[in-house]
Amino acid sequence: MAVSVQTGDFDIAAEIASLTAGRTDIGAIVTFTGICRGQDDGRDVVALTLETYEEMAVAELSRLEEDARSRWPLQGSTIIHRHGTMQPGDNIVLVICASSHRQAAFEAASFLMDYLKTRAPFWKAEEAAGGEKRWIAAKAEDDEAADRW
Amino acid sequence: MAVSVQTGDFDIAAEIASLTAGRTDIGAIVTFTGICRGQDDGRDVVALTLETYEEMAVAELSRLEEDARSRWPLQGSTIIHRHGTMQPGDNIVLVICASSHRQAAFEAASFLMDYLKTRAPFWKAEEAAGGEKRWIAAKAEDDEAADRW
Amino acid sequence: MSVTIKYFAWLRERVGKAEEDMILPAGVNTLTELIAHLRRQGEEYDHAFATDGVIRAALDKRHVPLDAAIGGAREIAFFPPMTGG
Amino acid sequence: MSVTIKYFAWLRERVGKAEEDMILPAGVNTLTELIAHLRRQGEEYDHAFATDGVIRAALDKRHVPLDAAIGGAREIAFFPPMTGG
Repeated sequence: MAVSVQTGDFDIAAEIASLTAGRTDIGAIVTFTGICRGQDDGRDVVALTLETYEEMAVAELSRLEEDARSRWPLQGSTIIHRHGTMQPGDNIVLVICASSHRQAAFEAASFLMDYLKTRAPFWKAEEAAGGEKRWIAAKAEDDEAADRW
Repeated sequence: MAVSVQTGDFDIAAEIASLTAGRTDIGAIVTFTGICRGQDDGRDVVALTLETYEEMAVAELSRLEEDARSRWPLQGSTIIHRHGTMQPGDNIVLVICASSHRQAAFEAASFLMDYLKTRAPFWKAEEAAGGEKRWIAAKAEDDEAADRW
Repeated sequence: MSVTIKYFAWLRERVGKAEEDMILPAGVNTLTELIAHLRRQGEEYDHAFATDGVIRAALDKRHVPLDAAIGGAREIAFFPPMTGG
Repeated sequence: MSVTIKYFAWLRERVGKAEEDMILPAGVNTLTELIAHLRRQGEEYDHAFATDGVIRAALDKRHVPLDAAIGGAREIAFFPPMTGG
């Protein structure tokens, strides 16, 4: 039950530890980490800038988390989304779902990522090797992925 | 591309780092961690002992990993399964799948866990609070989960 | 009634500002009507909102369709489809 | 031909040993035939293998059905359904 929109990096091990500390009822933890890639559609990317509508992002991610927790029996969840400028290899987003059973943890994490992609107010601008900057277009496949839930 | 059957604990952050070191083509990492629970079917569990057929476990996990890599475009994967005696809260199993895209990473990790449950030669014996030890029965739902792939 | 209008990503770049305060004129009840009003305020607005069917909106930090009534909302946001994650 | 037979989990406990070497008698060509042969070796074996339809097997570290021919396998393993993960 934690949502954070931040410029700094995150520490997966620390985030898992804070979900599990002192508990023995969690049987399954699924994490998803989204990472900035150095190539996109065949172009070399030197930097990625994420713009956000921060107050809404926090509100929307919290609503998504509540939604996930109403659909699956989760014992804990964490969503961290970074904004600002990142280099290839840098972490962008972290989702963690903890449950007694693996299927719930897998499905909830996958659901959160699908919904986050289409509903959380973040916009990516890629800077190519030549210095050209372009806003990344939304993908139809992301809408379809969210529609399956 | 790493499989380990071991008695010691694992370090998720270190395992992720070793998959991603020096690479900028990975966009998505999914991890699954299975943890020893303190309650099972309403009974209090004080310890869990995992027996293994170690040489076959390594061979079978390697075959499962190859299978996953033939079905999904993975840039890396790790499977670590512990054996020996564990307490509630202890890690049991770790699966990591790295891919350019999230769907492949989610599906491959879920596939590996489903298959691992029904094919990797490990057997769990639970020790209840009163000292009674019992072998855990295989679950029909695990066979069904593996059958969906 | 004064509202704050926020713009994000390429919409912000085209409009040339991140936000502005505005007294909604009479006759502007929905976001579609607000967009029509904005497009008459200058070429930069007209260009920013020219891509029909792409613009998304939020009222007080909640997604809403463009035909939503603005009602008593204090903060209106316009932005392109989201590309986070 | 001498083979090593391994037992795991409650099968190991019931048989009372983790492994044994054995010269396969004439007429034992499949795992089903081997099980029938083992069950005649004593009550502990008979009890261990009594739960029909549950026992799994591997030949040289690969899963095989019980009607599989043993062929030239050097290592035979019997065990209950797996419960790892």
